[in-house]
This record gives sequence, structure tokens and C-alpha cells, in this order.
Amino acid sequence: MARIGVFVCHCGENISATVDCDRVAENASGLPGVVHSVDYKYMCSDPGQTLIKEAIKEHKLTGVVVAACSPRMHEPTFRKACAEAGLNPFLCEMANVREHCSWVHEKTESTTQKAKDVVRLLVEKVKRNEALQPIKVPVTKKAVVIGGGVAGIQASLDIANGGHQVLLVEREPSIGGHMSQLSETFPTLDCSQCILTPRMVEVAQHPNITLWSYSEVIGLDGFIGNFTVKIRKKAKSIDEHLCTGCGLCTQKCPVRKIPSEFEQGLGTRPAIYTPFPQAVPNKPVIDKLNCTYYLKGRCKLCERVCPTQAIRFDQPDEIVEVQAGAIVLATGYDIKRTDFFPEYGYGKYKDVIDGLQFERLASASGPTGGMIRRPSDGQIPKNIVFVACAGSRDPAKGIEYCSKICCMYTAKHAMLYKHKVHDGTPYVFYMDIRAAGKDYDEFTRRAIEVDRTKYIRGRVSRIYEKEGKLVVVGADTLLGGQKVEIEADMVVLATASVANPGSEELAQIVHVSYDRYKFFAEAHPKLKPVETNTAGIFLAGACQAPKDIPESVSAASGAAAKVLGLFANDELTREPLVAVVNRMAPPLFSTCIGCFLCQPVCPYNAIEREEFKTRDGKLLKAVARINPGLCQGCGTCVALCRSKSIDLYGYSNKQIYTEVSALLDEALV
Amino acid sequence: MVDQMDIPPSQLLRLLQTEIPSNDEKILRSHTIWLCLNCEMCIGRCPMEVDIPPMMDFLRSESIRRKMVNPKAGNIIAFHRSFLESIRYTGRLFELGLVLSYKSKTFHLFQDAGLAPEMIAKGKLGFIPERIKKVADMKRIFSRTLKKGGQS
Amino acid sequence: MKIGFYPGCSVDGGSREYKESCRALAKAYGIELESVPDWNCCGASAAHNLNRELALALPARILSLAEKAGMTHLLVPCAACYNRLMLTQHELMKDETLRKNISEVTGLEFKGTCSILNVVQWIQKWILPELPEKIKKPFDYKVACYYGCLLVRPHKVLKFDRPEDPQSLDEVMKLIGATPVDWAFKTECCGAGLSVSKTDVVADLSGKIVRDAVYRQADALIVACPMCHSNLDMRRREINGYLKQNVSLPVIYVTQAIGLALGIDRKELGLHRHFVPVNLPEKAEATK
Amino acid sequence: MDQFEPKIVAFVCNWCTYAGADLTGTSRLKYAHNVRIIRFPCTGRIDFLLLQQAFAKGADGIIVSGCHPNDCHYTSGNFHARRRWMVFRQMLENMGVEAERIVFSWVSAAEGAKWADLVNETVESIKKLGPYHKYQDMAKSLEEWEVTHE
Repeated sequence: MARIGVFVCHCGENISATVDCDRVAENASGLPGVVHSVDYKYMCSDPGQTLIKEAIKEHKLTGVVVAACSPRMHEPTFRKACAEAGLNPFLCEMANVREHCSWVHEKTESTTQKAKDVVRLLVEKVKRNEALQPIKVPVTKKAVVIGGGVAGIQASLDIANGGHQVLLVEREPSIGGHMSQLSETFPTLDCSQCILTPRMVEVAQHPNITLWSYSEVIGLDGFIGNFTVKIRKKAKSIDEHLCTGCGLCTQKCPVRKIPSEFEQGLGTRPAIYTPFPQAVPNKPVIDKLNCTYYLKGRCKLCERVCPTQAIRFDQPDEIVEVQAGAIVLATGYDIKRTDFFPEYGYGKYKDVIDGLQFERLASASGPTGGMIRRPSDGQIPKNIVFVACAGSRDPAKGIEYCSKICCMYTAKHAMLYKHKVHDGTPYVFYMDIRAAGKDYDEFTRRAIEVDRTKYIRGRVSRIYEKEGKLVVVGADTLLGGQKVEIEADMVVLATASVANPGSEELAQIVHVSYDRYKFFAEAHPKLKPVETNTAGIFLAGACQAPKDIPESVSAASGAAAKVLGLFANDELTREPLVAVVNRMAPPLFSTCIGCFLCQPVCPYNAIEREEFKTRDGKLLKAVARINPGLCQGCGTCVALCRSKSIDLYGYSNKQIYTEVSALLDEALV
Repeated sequence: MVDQMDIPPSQLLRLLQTEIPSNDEKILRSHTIWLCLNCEMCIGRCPMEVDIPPMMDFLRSESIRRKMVNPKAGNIIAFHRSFLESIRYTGRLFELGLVLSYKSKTFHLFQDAGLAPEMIAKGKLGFIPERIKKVADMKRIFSRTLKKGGQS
Repeated sequence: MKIGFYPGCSVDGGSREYKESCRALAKAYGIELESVPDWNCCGASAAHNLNRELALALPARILSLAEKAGMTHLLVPCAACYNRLMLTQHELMKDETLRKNISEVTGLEFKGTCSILNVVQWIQKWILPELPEKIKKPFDYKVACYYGCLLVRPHKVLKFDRPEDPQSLDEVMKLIGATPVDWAFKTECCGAGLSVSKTDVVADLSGKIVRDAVYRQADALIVACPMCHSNLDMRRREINGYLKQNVSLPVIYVTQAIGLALGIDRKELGLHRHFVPVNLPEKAEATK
Repeated sequence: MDQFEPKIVAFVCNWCTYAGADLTGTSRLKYAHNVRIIRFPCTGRIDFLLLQQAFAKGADGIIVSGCHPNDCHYTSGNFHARRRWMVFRQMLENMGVEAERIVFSWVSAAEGAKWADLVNETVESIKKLGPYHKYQDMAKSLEEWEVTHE
């Protein structure tokens, strides 16, 4: 038999000014099952809570309704009070008579009536509440970081330094990402590789970090604290234990004309290669698509020259499953390439290049040894035009956002050019200069004032080749839209930053949401910037949105802090408001008919298949089972279930049905 | 064409955005609206996909309606009118007639005079206007549309 | 095989060689080009410069007549007419009230069932398939394909080729043995809209086009629009004046170029009507 | 006779509309008292048979409101609710239930004023439609039928 206590709060005068609180309490005392009903000035105060605790003990209450403010405000307070008095906290409900009643209506009889109704409804609901126990799940204290650019490196190091195991998975043969391709970095102009390579080496040597390069995540199961990550380790065609990284094979390989990915196509590499001299791990891989042996079945020159017999042509891809408690996504970004800009002749004219290509030209380790030479004929360009917002902020091209890093790197490019070609003239076409950041605006001003870059506010309408020059046609909007024509030797397009190819596929594999530009979506744009809406998966760096290096590193450290926070617990506690598929004795097992229509509607992939078999393995019945670790309690499956076999703790069918029925049993007005 | 325009299209749009009557008038009196060739290059390149050509069409008819046509646009309008007259009475363009009508409107009697003999020699110019059968259709279309637009 | 045909005033008049070459090409393929009965002028730039409704009503009448005649495909060789017809169909199909109003003005029902083809689309669909075996004399020249404005813009409505650096004409030319040059003025405006009323501007715009084609060493300019043709061909005197040199670069319709490759008689293709004589170098006169 | 005061039940999600209605309160915006709110974790949880139960128990009008499209706390619950509602509405209309008595809306946690307007507008429109007895009568006779045929 239910023994319910009702506690009506005045909230000073916030409620009592328009609602007649004693009459609400008095009315409640007459409801079936209510054994105790009082009103009090401040129910959330210490004496108010004590009132509830003592009533629970004195009247042996089996349920509590507090008629006060919104449950979003004080539900945790009152549930905690109940728990302290020995009542299961989930047997406490709140009737919202402040935000939804006293504050939004004038003092009339109807307002008090509404409060009475709301209390009655929750009394009926609480009678059907069940005592629930918080869900506890163990935590595997190992993190998988996907992507080995600066964000992935930072996140790995932070987690590893926090004393936990990290597996860093990188798709390319080496970690380093885009940052390793950059020449200098804004706004300090320090050499990118000089600051990055020590970190890369630290990753390789850290006792807590395992590095799997040339590997990809191909599957993810499980939930926060208990993920199973499936990884394909692509065959490098070498035995990593034997290989010393001496580089003899890469020198002897007869295939030498493959455009180098690292050099952005401005240099070449052999078929067996390390992407760049400071690569980590510094051991080569064989590019099977271009290796003569894989194409034609002969050559094997590398095998013959290898002093340690480390070449393994028959090495297969390996698929490995790893247990992890948290995942950090740090897959980075890419820039727009191909013939996205036919009006600029990109892809057609060799001397129209993108920002990353310019980085390679300016890099001391690049294909020109740091000399700015144009790709077509190796001449040093005397007139160079930089076009900002090439594709960014361009709804017509489908990219509405600002790529964020271009204003700064374009200013940097102009500066680097001027430092290397003293008699050259750099021009920058821009829409706005967005240099918000520490020392950023000072930096762009320096490019204009000290290095005398000619900034032209306006867009370039087209670029065409004429007598060996690239004619850049644009407008100067500060001169009233006056037409500008510059005969340039080289043009650098600050092409839009876009999500990495494959980001959509990865998002689907790990079940995180992504925005319309295929960047991964954070759980909350302001308050949960490094979390995803899948618990236990975090974001670091430019896979979320265009970010510069400092931002990527901060986000990575933020994600690492979240992982370390998670790993500080041996087990996780979660509110038990989850869905459950009913179970009963054989031969029925459950009223679930095994249609599994609930599976596709679950946003968390929490619904699994459970099979009941005889001892000899014959399938008796397959029914749905909800993984309480994954379920977030939205209840979509509950409403969908055709056999009404799923129910949701806290919002059960019975509770809600009673609520609806109770509300209208009496006249409302 | 921008070199020839008195107000570049970007500024014309800015003037429109101000929603100030004196700026509207400046636009309607401009030479720019008559110089736009409707080549549609602007919308092809504009990142915001501002569809300028129909806007220009509107501004032109508005300029005529409010009698604010730029004096330099006389030739252009005369040509368009001669063109439409030709269609109104025959349904099709009568090129020789168009040229003659245009000349009589603008007094550019000798412009392009050299072209005609060669065109005739090459069988490009007809002397007799072609008429469609249902010229009445044209009368109907012209009277019903121009009545509303207030232009001819 | 019958296909609807809307020549338009220019192609029917001052640029009749375009019509002649279309018909010659169709004849070689056994295609009958059936003119829209009692067609009228599409209104060209004059109509939409002065009155929007008129600019919609004139093409609407043409399309209604074509529908009435049971035409499912309508070849419109003139790029300007093609553009007006496409824009009208687009505007009327997206706005029912407008469609009703315009139908009321023309006195004809408009359903939007007729598929409008520009000359390149027609060639792609009906001429290309049997082209290789029909070629008698490969058109072995360097050509600059000039698309102009109205064939490719506005892309949202026409959805033909790509508006920047289009390729469809180049592809057709490659198939008849020509070498398209990579040049910079494929879609720059020639100024046709103001051809008569602002001749000075036109010489400037067209002059730049001709100059670049010459610079790229093209033997011919290939066009698909009578407006472009008359500007680049008939206005050559003004262009030469602007360029301060005499340029003999001929301007050839795509249909004429294909016709020459098929061995069709020059006169049948109307080549004698050009102002700039079509004297192509001898090398290709040799048969395959 | 007193003026007709309709009985309105609101089925709302916890994260957007419930919070939005809280904001209406915090902003002290006034609205008609005729509505009773039932809290769900998500509109995706709403079994539309509950709507029929509400009518059977004498509701004159119903509001269903959740997060705006793409703002669902659970990613997609509101889309499922909307899809089910499309089908359910047709079914109701087929059955002869006055589907215009059900208002489907999105109110975010920031739209306190919208919630007040939504309630007021719904009350007004239901007042125009008048009391709804038909479904209740039908449900009662069904109950009686079940009792007599048991």
C-alpha cells in the first residue's frame, strides 16, 4: 500500500502570492494513498529538507511529491534529501507549481486549482515509481587517439603523461600531420618542424604510448569506458623489428617519379618511402599501387639491397581489436583542391598553387630548398598574388563558413616571400582581414606596413594566362569597385579548409554526429566543446572546425583532461533512466517478437540482439536487449515498439498513462 | 563594361541597400542600368549568388516608368523600342526595318550604312518583312503586357 | 525522325547560314527539323530590358505552339533564344499564378512539357553517336571554342556544362579531329546586347576575344550563337580598328565545322555568307 | 452558462519545451491557465495512443512540442516523433477524430515567449472549436460494450 507524502513550498511569496498553498496541501491530504501533506515557506532550505527527511521516517513514506519550483532546478536537492532519509531517490517527484503555475498566472481560483491538479497528477505518478539503482560500469583505462597530427600528438602526450596507456592510430606512414608540412608558423615565425619534431620523437619514445602508423579504425563497438576498437594495420611490406631505417631501399628504388603527398605534388618520392626525413616512425612503407613488384611481379631490388632482410612482400593487412575506455578523434582537416576554381585556372595553370604548396616552397626542407620558385619553370616570381577566401565564405560554392586560418597564413606567406625575394611585390586580395588572436593583428599589420605587402580589398573575378603571365582580374572595393588587373608570375590561393576525406565514414563508424560540412559535431557549442554526443568520445583539433595550431593544441589538451577525468574513476555511475526490454520465464523469454525495428531508430546503437538457445545450440528465440551503458533514455524505441515490450525507467508506460488519466479525471476549472 | 559604368554594380547594390529615396533616384538616373549586357557573369561569380540581371531589368522598367532615364541611354532605348515595334507589327524581327527605324529615332543615319550592301550581297538581309499568320496574337500580347508595365 | 525546331529571327534572317548548316547536318542524318508553326520572335534582350511580362509572354507563345504541335524536343540553335526560352520555362514552371497570367496573355495553354535543346545538346544526343564513321575529312585545325554568355549562364536554370571553363564544345571539336586551344575568353561577353546601340563598346569586348584567339594560334573561332557570330564576323572592321591590325581569323558555327568534316558542300553550309572569308589552310584539304 | 474553458494537455520534452516553459515562468510572462504539462524525456518517447487516452479522458485540445529540428538532445527523437505524427494524424482523420485539436510545435529552451503564445493561441482556437465530447462518449460506450461482452 502506497504511503505518499506531499510537501508544498511557498518559495517565500513566489508561489504563495498567487497560489493558495495551504489549500493545495489540504486538498492533497485527501488524495488516495497520501498519508502526510504539509506546506512550508522554503522547502529547499535546511529546515525544509529536514521536514521531509523526518516525515519519511515518521510516516514510513513510500513516495514523496514536492510541489515547488521546476524539477530542472531542485530535483537533485530533494532526491538527495530523500536518499539521506533512506528513501530511494527515484521515489521522489516534483510538481512544478512555480515556473509553470504561480509565475505565469494571476491570483485566481483557477491558479490554485491548477496547482492542485499538478500535485494530484504527480501523486498518481509517484505511486507507480520504482526504486532504481544507479548503473555502474567498469572503465578500461586505455585511450585510443585517432589521428597523429599536432592535436593527436598533444592529446596522446597529455594522457600518457597522466599515467595512462594510449594507442595512437595514424592513417599515413608517419605522424606529424599538416603541421609537419608547414614552413614557419604565425605569428612568431618559428619553424614548424623545429617545434613539432621533438614532440613527434617524444610520442615514439613514451613508455605509455603505442604508435600504429599506416593504420585505420574500421569499427567501434561498446560504450563509454568499454569500447572495442577494430583497427586495420595496413601492410607496410617491411618487418618493423628488423628494419633499422637506414634508407638504402628508398635510395635504390627504381620508381622515383611518384608525386610526393608530403610535398603536395611539388616533389617526387620512390615507391618504397618515408614521407619526409624526420618521419616518425622513420621506417619506410611500400606503396603497393606504384611498386613495380606489385604491378608486374618483378624487381625486388629493395629486398636485395636491404642489409637486414626486412622486406616482406607477402605481408598481409592485419585486423586487430583493442579494448579502450575513451576515444579521441583528431583526424584534422584538408584544403579544397581539384578544379573547384575553374575561374582561377587552378589545376590548369601550374603557377596557380594552394597555400599548402606554398608552405612547401617556403620550407627549407622543401623541393626548392626554401627558395620561392614557381613550379612551371623554376623562375623566381617577381609579382605574386595571394587570393584569400578562395572558396571560403562563398555560399555559391557551398562553403559558407570562414576557414579561419587563411588571413593569418596569407599574411605569413606574403612576409616569407618578401623576406626571400626582396625586390618582389606581393599582393593580397581579401574580403576582410580576420586576425583575432594574441599578437595576430599586429602580425598582419607588419605584413602591410613593414613588408609592404599590397593589400587590396576586393575579390578576384578570374585569372587567365597571357604571354607567360597570369592576369589576375579583380576589384578594389575601397576605390569604389575599380577594376584591378595584375600581371602576376605566380598566384597562391588560400583555398577553403574542409573536412578530411573519409571523415563522414569515420563519424558513422564511431557514431558521432557531424555537421553539414562533414566536420564532427561537439556536444554543446559552448559548454561541451570537446565532447561529442557519444559519451566517451572526444574531439581534438581541426576535425571539428577549421582551427589554427594554438587552438588545436588547446582543444587536444581539453580532450585529454576529459579522458583523464574519466580514467580517474574505476567505475562509472549513471542515472538509471534507461529503456529495458522485458524478460520472462521460458518459453516466452520476452514479449518482444524480435522484429528489431527499434534498432535503426536508436541514436546510440544501444539495441543488441540476444539469442536464447537450447543446450545443443538450437535457436529458440531472438529478442532485443538494450545495453544500459549506451542507452541515454530518450525513449524513442519505447514509443515505437509494436508489442509494447520496451519500457523506460522513470517514464514508464504505466506512469505516464496514469498521469494522463489522472489529470482529467476531475474538472480542470 | 564596368569601365563604362558611372556606378559599379557593387555600389549600385549598396545604394539599394540603404533604402534612401535619393539613392534610389541616383540608381534610376544612372547610365549603369542601361549598360548591363545581361551576360550573367556576375551571378556566375558572385559568392552570395546575388541575381543582378533581373534586378537590372526591374530598374530599367522602373527608370522608364518614373521618367528618370539617363540621357546617355537614349540610343539604347531607341534600339530596344525599334526592335519591339518590329515584333509588334509582324511577329518577327525585320532586320532592315529595325535598322531603319532605329536610325530615324536616333538620327544616326550613316552608322553601319556600310554593312547593309554587303549583307544584301551575301543574302543576309531580306527586303520584305516576314509576317506571322496570327499577328493578332502579337497585338494581344503587347497590349496586355504593356498596359500594366506602362511602357512602349 | 522529326525534331521540333525554333530558328528565331536572326538564324532565319541575318545569320541564315547557321540555319542552313543545321539543316544540312540534319539532312545528312535523316533528321527532319520541323519548325514551330507560326513562330514569333522571342523578344530577345529588348523585351526583358523594358518589360518583364512581355519578355515572358513572347517565349511562352512559342513554347505553347510547340507543345500544341506535339513536339517533345525543341532544337533552338540561337543561344540567345535558347536562354530566353529556358528562363521563361523555368519562371513559369515555378510560379503557378504567373503561369496562369501569361497563358491568359498569350491565349494559349502552357504545360512546360517540351524539352528545350541548345545546339550542343542536340549534337551530343543525335549527331555524335554515328559521327566517327561518317567523317570524311577530319577538321584538323586548331580551334578556339567560344561559348559566350547565354549558352552556359545562368547555370542554376540552364544546368548545361559548367559555367567556368566549359568543355562540351571542345569535346565535340576533338571528335571531328580538331585541336581545341586552351584560351582565356571562352565565356567572356562579346557585347552583342548593345551591338547596334553602342558599337564602340562592342569593338572593345569582341576585340579582346579575337585577340586572345589569335594569340593562342587558333585557325578558327568556333561559335554556337548567331549574336556572337555577327559580332565577331560582321563587326570585324570595327574590331580590326580597335586592335589596330587586320585579323583574318574566321568565325565558324559548330554545325558548319562538323559539316565540313562530313564533307558537306561549303555553299550548303552557308560559308559564302561570312564577312570574314573562311579560308582555312590547305593541310586539311587532303582527304583522310 | 459560464464561458467554455477548454482543457488542454501538453506533451513536452524535458530538454527544450519544458525548459522553454520554465523560462516563460522565470520571465513572468502570463498565459492562459488551461494547460497541464506532462514531461517526457523526448518527443520521440511520446506514444501517440496517449493522445487518444487524453481525448478519452475529456481533453478538448492537445499540444505536442519538442526541440526544433536538428536540436534534439538525443539527436533524432523529434524527427521520429514528427514522422509518426504524420502517419498518426492521417489515421486520426480517417477515424473521424478532429485532428485540428492537436497542435504540433517546436519550442526551444530559449523561447519562453513562444510557449506563452502557443498556449494562448491553442486555447483561443480550441475555444472556437468548442468542447469535445465525441471521443469521450465513444470511449465510454466502448468501455460499456467491453463490460457487457466480457
